[in-house]
Amino acid sequence: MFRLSNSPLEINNLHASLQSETAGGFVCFEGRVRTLNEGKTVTSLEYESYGPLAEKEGLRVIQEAKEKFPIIAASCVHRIGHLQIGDIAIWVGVISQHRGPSFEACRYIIDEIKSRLPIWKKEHYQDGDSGWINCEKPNSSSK
Amino acid sequence: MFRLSNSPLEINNLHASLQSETAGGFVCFEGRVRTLNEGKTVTSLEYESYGPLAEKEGLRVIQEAKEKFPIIAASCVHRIGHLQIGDIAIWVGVISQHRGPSFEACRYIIDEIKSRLPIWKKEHYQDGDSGWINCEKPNSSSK
Amino acid sequence: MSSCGLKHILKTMGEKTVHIQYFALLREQRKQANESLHTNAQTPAELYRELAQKHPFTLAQENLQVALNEEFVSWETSLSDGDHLVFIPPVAGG
Amino acid sequence: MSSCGLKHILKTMGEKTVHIQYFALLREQRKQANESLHTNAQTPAELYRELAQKHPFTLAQENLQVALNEEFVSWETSLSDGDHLVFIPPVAGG
Repeated sequence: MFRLSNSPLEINNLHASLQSETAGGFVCFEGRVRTLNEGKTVTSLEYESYGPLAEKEGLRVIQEAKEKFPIIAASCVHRIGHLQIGDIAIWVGVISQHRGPSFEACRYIIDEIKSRLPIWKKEHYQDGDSGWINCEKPNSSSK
Repeated sequence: MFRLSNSPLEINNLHASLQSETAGGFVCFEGRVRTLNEGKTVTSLEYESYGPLAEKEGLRVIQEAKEKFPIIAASCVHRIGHLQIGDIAIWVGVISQHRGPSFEACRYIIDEIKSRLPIWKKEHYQDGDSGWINCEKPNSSSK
Repeated sequence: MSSCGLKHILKTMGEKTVHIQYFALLREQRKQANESLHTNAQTPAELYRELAQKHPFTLAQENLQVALNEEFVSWETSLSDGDHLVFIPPVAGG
Repeated sequence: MSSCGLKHILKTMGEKTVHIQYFALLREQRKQANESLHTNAQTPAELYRELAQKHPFTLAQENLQVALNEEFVSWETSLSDGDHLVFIPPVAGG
């Protein structure tokens, strides 16, 4: 399961959805908004996405994880909208019979989702500045 | 933080205890009691521990993880006593600035705890049999 | 000549209508989230060059990806009338 | 001779009192969780050999670890009067 969410992630429901009598291991990853990024103090941030393609690509990543690793199930929800420090931006959970595949699949999913899904992050800084991550550094002409 | 617990693990409290404004990643592992182990149907199990040494060694593992990986904090609680299918036997949680060290430290902690702490597991099977894991297979004279 | 007839002739000449959606930095630089336009561009690469001449886009094509009708495609894919395009700035999910 | 005097002589001869705690399979095979006993064993290795002759232990020493006064130690550590020992069967936490 993969989806985008405009409201705070309901971690307890996500956790409860990954149950199986044959699961001996559960691994989850939470990406949280942190106050410091590359030396600047972040006050809040916005995630924007191209929804239809992000959801297709997210499902493809989950499907790939199931093919690559012997896992029972995997879920991921990515938050969209305006987030504050400490808010959960992404949640990935995996269950498997043994623990190794859950760790490997969880890491695979977060790595692929970060690099492949059409989702963008704008950070707002304490000094009043703001910027789209990865978009403004490569050619700094825009700032 | 490391401790042993005779009562069901309070996952929400454990999760809430790992908060930091500088944490961008949280990884947790849950070991759960599964119904099948090496082809036998498990109905329940018991964990027994040599408490004082298990707690010292558990704390050492957490400390090692903090020295080996750039993490902010790590916690682990191991359940002791009689557990049913689906119950959580162990919970490990780690927070760090970036996600890599949380994954690596979480995996390190669970691997070391499983192999080093004086904790023993007795499985009860559907066929009425039972056995101490790792104790009766090496020299099968006992069964 | 009816407008239908004109549309037919324009299409024969290679002109088509495409729908573009803008996100993140491109949306801010274009100052709008979407537009439909007539173009003679044969490929997304040609279309982006055309747009970059009219708008203050700072991202070079090699820093972008392109999606056509909700799927990632190559920059040299042929455009058709009615296509839906998204130029995808460097992503930063998670 | 008072019992204190006897204890002194026995200690001089190498005898000591040690406290042993049993867990898991060893506890079941010993049919008790702990005991205190007098022994001339100089090391945990000697003590385990002594015990294995009296009780139906199925685990060989090489499958065990030993803890002395709440710390893992080598099998050749010297035992002292009053030591607390635990023979640690193969572990299976997590």
